[in-house]
Amino acid sequence: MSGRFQVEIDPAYCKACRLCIQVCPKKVLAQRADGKAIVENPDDCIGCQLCEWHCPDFAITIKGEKKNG
Amino acid sequence: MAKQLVQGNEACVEAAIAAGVSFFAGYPITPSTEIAEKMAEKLPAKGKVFIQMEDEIASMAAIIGASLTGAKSMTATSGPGFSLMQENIGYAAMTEVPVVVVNVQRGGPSTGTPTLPSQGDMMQARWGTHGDHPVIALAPSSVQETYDLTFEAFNLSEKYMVPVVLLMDEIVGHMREGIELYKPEKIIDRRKPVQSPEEYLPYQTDDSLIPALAPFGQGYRYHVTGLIHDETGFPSNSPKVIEGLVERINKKIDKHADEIITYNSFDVDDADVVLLAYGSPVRSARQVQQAARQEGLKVGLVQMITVWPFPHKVLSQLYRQTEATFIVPELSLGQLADELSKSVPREKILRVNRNDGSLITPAQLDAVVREAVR
Amino acid sequence: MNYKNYLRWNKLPHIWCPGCGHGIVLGAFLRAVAQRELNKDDVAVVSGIGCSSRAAGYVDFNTLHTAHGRAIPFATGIKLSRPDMKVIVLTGDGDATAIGGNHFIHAARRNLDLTVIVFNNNIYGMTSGQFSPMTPHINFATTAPHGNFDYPFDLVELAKGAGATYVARGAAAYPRQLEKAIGQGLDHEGFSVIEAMSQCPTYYGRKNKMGTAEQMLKWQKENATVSSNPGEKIPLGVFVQVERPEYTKLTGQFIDSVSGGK
Amino acid sequence: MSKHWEIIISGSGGQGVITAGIILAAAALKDGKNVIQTQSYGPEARGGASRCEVLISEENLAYPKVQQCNMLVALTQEALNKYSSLIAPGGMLITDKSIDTSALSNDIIVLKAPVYSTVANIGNLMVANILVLGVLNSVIDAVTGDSLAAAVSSRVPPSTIELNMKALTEGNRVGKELKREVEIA
Repeated sequence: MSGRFQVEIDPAYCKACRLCIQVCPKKVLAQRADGKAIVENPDDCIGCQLCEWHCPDFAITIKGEKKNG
Repeated sequence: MAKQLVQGNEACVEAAIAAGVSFFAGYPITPSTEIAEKMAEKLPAKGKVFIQMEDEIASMAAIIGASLTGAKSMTATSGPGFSLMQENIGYAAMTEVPVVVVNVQRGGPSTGTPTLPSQGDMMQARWGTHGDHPVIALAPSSVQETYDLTFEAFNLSEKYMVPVVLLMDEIVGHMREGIELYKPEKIIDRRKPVQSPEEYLPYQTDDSLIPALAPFGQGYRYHVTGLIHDETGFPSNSPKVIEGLVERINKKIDKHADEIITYNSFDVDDADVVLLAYGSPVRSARQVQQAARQEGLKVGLVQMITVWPFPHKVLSQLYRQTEATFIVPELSLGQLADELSKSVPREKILRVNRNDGSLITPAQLDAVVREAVR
Repeated sequence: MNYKNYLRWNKLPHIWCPGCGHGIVLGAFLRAVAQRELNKDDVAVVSGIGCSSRAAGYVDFNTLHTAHGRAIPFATGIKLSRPDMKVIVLTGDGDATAIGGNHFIHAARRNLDLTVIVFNNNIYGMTSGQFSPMTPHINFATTAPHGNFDYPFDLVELAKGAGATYVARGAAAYPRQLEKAIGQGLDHEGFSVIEAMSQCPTYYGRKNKMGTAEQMLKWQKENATVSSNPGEKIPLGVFVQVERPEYTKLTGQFIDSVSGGK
Repeated sequence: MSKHWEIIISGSGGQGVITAGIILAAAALKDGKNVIQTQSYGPEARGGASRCEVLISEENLAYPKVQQCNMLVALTQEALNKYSSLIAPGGMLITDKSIDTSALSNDIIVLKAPVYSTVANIGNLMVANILVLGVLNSVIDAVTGDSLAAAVSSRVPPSTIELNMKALTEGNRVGKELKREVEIA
């Protein structure tokens, strides 16, 4: 991984609501064919965690140096 | 021990305190109010909690919450309040949380006759909340019995993890008699889990069918829900789990019914006529029965102390043995007599009902007894 | 501790619909808990009935899923028996303000130390979309097919009027602010109410042509504000934070004075 | 005298007839008797005719209510009118001198005591209940004087013990005089 942050999405919990895609300011995330979220541009992640906080299904984890605990 | 002049409702409070009640939540309602008043006076002095809630629904909820932390908890009410409590009586039955609910019966339906006695809540005590559920109900006929049975209510509740209803009535609640305020010999506390928190399943049971619920806040974290749940405590819609749980919570009482059921019988072995009563009508029945025996009439009396589970086995056996006519005095239109007809043929049951707010008088009952023995 | 360690992962995924705001609110709550490093054994979470109240099953504390509207009186029993425990109520707009309205105002009046998080999705979700006391005037619901002519409660004003000593409002669209509002509620000694605006795309959204979950969240973002000059927007923030003797403390003092500290 | 007493004490709400009944019952219990006390509840206790029942017996008591009232105490005309029909033939009535008893049947022993004039002399109408208790017990000897005095002093507010004991003493005196009159007659 070249970015400072790793975005992990667990497809077992993702319900394809697209909220994470909407809130990401850097367009890191995109939709798979089945609607679930995938990480498309991992290097662009700035670690803001908005996707994680907006994920109603606890499917997203941002790892790395975080702004908030 | 010197006897003291105590009111029925006060005797209930004294016994509850002696049994170790540490949490009372209630809402004032005639004719049970003295229980809340005395609790308010006495519990804080013992370092225990009294709270007057906003209604009876909340009172039931609060005592279940307190009981889940391990506290012996109770509430007291009368007809309309008992109706409101039904929701959470069902919750306690379903989640197997021990609580004692005192219902000092007054006349109904609805607000009925607040200051007058009745036994119209007998079926409600059994079937007031929805669904097939277990319950134990005890009924005192004197102030001393109120004291005795309040202990018993706590003991049974803790032992079987079930709500126990102390089914009093206005007469018993309000009259004063000389009683002994003794220290209870036997105090039963609920079972404690034997497993470690890691292995603990709150609703796993052994042959007794009774779960050991750990008090909240002692390292055993689990989930409690009024939904059908499996051994882990979490909801399930599996037909097997549904059937298993509903059967178990009922069977845990049925299986132990012989241990739970208590009654007093007087002169029944050779009886041509058996009086069957619980609560204050026992007083009339006893007077009539004793007088009849003195005259040589073969009249006996069965006083039910446990109203639920109903002593069908005892009564059907007694009927087979004696083929007696059963006379059922009760302060309702026939809730007790109807239940009896499951174990004694309907045509062998004579009903003596009174629902005018007065106790059945010995004279009223005596006339029926004489007619029956003739 | 990582906030996700407070979840009962074997119970997930949860029953909430895709895009439901309740998971966002639950996450904010757990992050607030994690920041305070609350010990799981010392916390009781009590819920009533409804979509929101299923939250109790997903969190690894002493959890109690009760009857409709009754979470607060159950919690009252726990808190009074174990004043040392942190007792948190997770409830919904219908659960807390309709069937449980009486309990809500009385617990506020007593200033009992409970943290009550009201997941407000403006509708009864579990039973598929009937109006609640917090459904806005002339909104639609299955039991208001011609528009709801009831006027709604403003939960903040209700809690304030009833005597709650901490009252805040947050929204799923502002998870960081929501987390702070809940956190301050957890820190507050007394009856704390946090209204958490939550989107229900399945029922409320569909009935009121609010669009997808994304669009509903966007609506929230645009129509609710943390600004102190909210104008026509729904204000978010802390509205009440006052000190008043807390109920279990008062009970304890009262018991000590009556019993002589026995 | 009969060893089985079925007593009704009646008056208007607030006169303390229930307290009087409880005190009598407590005294009887102290004497080792069987006793049951019941009362009318509700609106009656807040005005209008109020009543308290006390059963005292050497025998076990089953039925807890009065069946054959052999002693009615009526402190007001209204209470007398309401409850006089409960007095069994041969039973007794104790009431105040001012009360009209002309409608009662001949088989009732009517004892009219100067209840209110005596309490007026004591200086407090509130103790009519205790005074009449003294009257009642001096007439029927249902309980021992010591037990009755002990029950009074333990069940009235501490600040009123002296006043109430005085009322009891006066009641005993009035009762003894009444009893003498009845026996002479």
